[in-house]
Amino acid sequence: MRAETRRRWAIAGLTGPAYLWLTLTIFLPLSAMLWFSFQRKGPFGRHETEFTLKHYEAFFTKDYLQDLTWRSLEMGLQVTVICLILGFPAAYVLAKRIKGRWREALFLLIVLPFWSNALVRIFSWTVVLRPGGVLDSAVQSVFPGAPSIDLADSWSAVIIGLVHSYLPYMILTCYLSLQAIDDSLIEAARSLGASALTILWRIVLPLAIPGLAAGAVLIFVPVIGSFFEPKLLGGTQGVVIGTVIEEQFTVVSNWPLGGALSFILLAIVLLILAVSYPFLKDRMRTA
Amino acid sequence: MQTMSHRLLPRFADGMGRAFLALILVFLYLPIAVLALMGFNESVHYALPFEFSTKWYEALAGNDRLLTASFNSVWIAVANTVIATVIGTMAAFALGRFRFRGRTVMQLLLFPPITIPWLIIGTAMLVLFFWTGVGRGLHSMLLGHVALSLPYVIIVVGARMASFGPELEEAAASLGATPVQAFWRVSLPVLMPGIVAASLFAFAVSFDQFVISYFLAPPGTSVLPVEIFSAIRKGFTPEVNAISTIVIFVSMGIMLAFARLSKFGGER
Amino acid sequence: MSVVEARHVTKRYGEVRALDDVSLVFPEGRFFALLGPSGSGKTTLLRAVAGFVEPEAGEILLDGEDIAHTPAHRRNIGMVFQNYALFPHMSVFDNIAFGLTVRGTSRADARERVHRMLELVRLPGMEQRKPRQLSGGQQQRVALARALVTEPKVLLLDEPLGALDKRLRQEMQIELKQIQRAVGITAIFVTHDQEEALTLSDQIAIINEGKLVQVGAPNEIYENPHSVFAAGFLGDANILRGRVENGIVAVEGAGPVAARGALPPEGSPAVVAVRPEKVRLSAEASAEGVNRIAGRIFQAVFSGTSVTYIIETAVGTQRAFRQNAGERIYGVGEAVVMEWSPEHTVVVEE
Amino acid sequence: MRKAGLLTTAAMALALSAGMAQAEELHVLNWQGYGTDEAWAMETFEAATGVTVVHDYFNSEQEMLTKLRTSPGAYDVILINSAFTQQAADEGLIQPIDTSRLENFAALSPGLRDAPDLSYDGEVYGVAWTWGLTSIAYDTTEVDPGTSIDILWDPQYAGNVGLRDDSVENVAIAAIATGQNMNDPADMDLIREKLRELKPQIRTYWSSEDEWNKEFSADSFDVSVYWSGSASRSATAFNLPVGFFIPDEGAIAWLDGLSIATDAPNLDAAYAFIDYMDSADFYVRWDTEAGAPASANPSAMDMLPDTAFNKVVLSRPGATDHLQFMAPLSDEKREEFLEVWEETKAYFAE
Repeated sequence: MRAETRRRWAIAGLTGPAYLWLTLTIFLPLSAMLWFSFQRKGPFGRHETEFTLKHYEAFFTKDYLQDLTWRSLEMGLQVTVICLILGFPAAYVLAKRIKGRWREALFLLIVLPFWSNALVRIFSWTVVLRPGGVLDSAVQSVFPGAPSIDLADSWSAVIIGLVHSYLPYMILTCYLSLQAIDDSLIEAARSLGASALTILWRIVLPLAIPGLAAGAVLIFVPVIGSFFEPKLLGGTQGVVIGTVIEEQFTVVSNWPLGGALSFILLAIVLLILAVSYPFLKDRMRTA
Repeated sequence: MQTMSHRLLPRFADGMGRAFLALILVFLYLPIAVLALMGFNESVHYALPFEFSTKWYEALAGNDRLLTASFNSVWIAVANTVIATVIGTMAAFALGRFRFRGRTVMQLLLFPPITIPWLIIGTAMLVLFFWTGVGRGLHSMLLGHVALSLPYVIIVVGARMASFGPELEEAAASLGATPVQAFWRVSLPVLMPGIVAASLFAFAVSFDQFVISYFLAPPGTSVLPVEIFSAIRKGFTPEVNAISTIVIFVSMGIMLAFARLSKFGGER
Repeated sequence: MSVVEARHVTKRYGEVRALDDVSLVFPEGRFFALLGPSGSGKTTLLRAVAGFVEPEAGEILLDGEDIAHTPAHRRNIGMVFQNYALFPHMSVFDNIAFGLTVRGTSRADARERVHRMLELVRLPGMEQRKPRQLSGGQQQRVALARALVTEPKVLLLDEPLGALDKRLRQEMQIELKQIQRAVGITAIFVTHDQEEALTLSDQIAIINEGKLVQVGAPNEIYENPHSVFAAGFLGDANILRGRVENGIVAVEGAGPVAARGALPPEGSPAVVAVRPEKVRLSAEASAEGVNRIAGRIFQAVFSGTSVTYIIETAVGTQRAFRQNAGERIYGVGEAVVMEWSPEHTVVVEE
Repeated sequence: MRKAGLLTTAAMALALSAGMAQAEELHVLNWQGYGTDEAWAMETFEAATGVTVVHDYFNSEQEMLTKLRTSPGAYDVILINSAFTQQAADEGLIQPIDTSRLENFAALSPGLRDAPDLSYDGEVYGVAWTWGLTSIAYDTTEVDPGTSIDILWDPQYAGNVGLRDDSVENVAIAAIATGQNMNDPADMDLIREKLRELKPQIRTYWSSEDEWNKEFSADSFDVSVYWSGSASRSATAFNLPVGFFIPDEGAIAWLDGLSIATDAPNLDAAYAFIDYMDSADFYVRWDTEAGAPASANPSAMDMLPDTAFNKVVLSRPGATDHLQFMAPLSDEKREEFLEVWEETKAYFAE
């Protein structure tokens, strides 16, 4: 009994500070926001509190909100898939093909861009992608007379900028789970006659699922809520649900609608996670 | 001849792999290189062709606003890293070592701060802090940054926790160590790579945190990302590139120092 | 059934020579043990046969064809790994069938063969289990079944029983041998455990510091070790050092020792080895004569079926091993005389 | 050593507290780079009054309101667009102004000085400072502008037109183009249609003067909706080939006032600063060195040379006949405008 009491105190003492902190600075404010999303008006100015569902109704009655939400999901999917296609092989080469000091150095190089400012990086892309910019000039100097490359203010620019921002997450998570795969498993498969491709497909990939899934979540979720990257890079194409939410807070003080849209987005994210969970659960446990 | 081709193939694949990795690095560093170079470009409008100039660095030396903001950023990031790493590691240790009711819920609760757009959390914090009298300022920014860093710390340290069982602590206990001694002398050193990785995450989350700072920055004081955002909206000059370049090189130094002190990223 | 041969195989890691000009023939259908301390190069040799290590020089022949540079997956070799290396995300069935499916065997055929293999390793009906739901011994059998199902030319085993407890290990040794015989496959296995090597193998190669020390049948090496290392690594041995005088080895403090076989030239140093079980003990006070050493019992280790005596003599601590056939058991401190026949005295190299 | 340390600490503490007591500060909230933070102006003001001017910036009117609401007592002088003055007064964020304390108040242009939007409940809450236009700027090397707002819809400039990403502004442009009252348009569907027709014209939005200059330099557009004060700066300070005109259909006019926060800590300095801002001294230097919108002080306007950007633009006959001043909008109107604009942007992005 005394041991049990001590254990309880230890748990409370250890988790207490972190969860108290999270409660005060995340969950309480979010509860307040949830409450507002059912109010007619935001927290400022003089008015009565009045319960309403109209902000949630708006999402279901206004096509453009649904279209833009869909657009955001598409953006999240595209960025996640591209990060996966680029990040997984890179992580594989790093984890399984490069040894010792070089690996450590390259690993540092890959995570280092995290420490530069996201806004400035996004802005740099506009200098790279615009006609007459770095990319265009480089292509022109190698192939004089080639058609001018103009990727600025386009959907592609948004995708490129976001992939650039989030790719290190995918490389990181994949690297960690690839590194955990025992080399003897790969040798076992080779001794059984599997080619490199078969090993990749049937051994490495399934065992790296936790890393891939973690990377996908860490990328997909913030990307669908992103707003300044599309705004700065997309021109007229850079309109997504994130920019609409942002404008509810910054252009008009329509916090209830902004909050409602955010919670709808959160619900969609949770739904996607819930749907993919049974598939992932099995994979997560074995590895 | 056939044996020759067998011998060459894996090397060829290796070469391809390395070339691919090199391309990824080029992609990751292209905008950063452009950013650094433009800090040395004469034109205020980022016009090409390139003309070398150090005038933006000279201008920076006189730009108190940007320098103060940088100082604030570093200060908050360091404080955030210390607090978030310490209390996050404590929580991760408890979640990893004990099985108790509510544990799953606690783990699930780590996801909202990551999944909900920071914009929403930022405005929500602003309202609550305003109502409760916490107000805006470096202290409330710190409150916000720690909250956003905590989930990352708990998840990263938790992953490290999962890589070893309680046997090590049991072994320490059998040798006469108290739980506290076992933690300091055994668990903590084993957890170290995870803790270092987590603290770097915490530093990055805070140092690059724009949205929360934007809402919680008090009048007259500001942090680097907020300054940069204002600059982008109103008169973006290569001075911003200059300060970003300095920041990148300083953080590269910090990272390398960390890497030397720990096995972060190396063999497990 | 196939024959594997290593010719002048050399492999270096930096400055360290893991394998130094090793030549060995692994005969058809035999169970061949590579025995040596850790770091001796035995695993490197096994991995070179498997195709995970590419030798710098030399050839590895499989049925006369050099495969030293053939990728592992084209060698048709079965391997059991130290920790089994079972694919954690696959069921037992998928693990065993893996080698078949990558070769394009039909599902029905694979099912049939996996079934037969599970019968062979005595795990019928386990197809749908996951590796983590199996005990250590069961995992070992699945690993064996997986390695054998493709009917490989050679079976390689890397310390296959190291992770099992002693009792299970003894059971598995017998079973492994049975299965190997039943299948009739050439098997090579790596171990640092001399007892395991003796029990399992038809042939043993002792390896030390990247070099081949001795090759032969277990009893042959046991009875006739060529070196102090071989004598000491495979079984126990009393080592006596002396000088050849008048066609006999004179050991200072112990008197003359007569040995079997050819001696080094007159006047040069010589080393002889005697197995403890070949030593007789008596309580006689005098120790005059050939192959006799006087000593005092330091410790008597009683194990039921036998007694091992550790005896202090003028030429260091020596051992004697006696079956418990009803003889009197000497107590600690008793004076004894060790005695053995020249037949059992082997001249070895230092 | 220790004593010296103690002394320095004490000296520092003293210096700090003294510094706090002495250095009077004035906190101004404004757009960045909008007159009040001109370095020479702050120096002049400090030299005259001993008060240091400290700035904080906002990026949208909503942000300005949010900052006022959440930081009571932090600001003295705030720049507020007259369309928002009444809302700020209604929420109690700003205080009524004693105009007798402002020497330059009487000299201000009566139409602007007494604009109803700057008053609330019979009292003045905003001091008219500058006014300007949101109209059409063009590249003088590429475009012959004509006199109609329809230039924005002209297929000749398809993909070459710039708009600001701002709901109120764009709804107003469409309202003017369809001959409606921009502050209370009767036919929103017509506006929606008109905005949608801009789809082939637009390539990107601009959000700040700086971005406008960059996009204009990079040739992202040749014709764009723009602010008169900014156009003046682009032409004078940045030497860009920018022309600006007021179409026959009219243009958006806005009036910016300076207000004092409710709990302003430094009231005297606030009055002094506002008075200085409305002086001809300040304005003429601002316009000639940096470029500015039109001043509310007619004597300041008179002192400008005839070639000054603002004078040229405003001097075209009939230019000011159809101006529509931005009026306060209800929350519902703002939300409706935003919805129309967001829907249009979604359509543009399809």
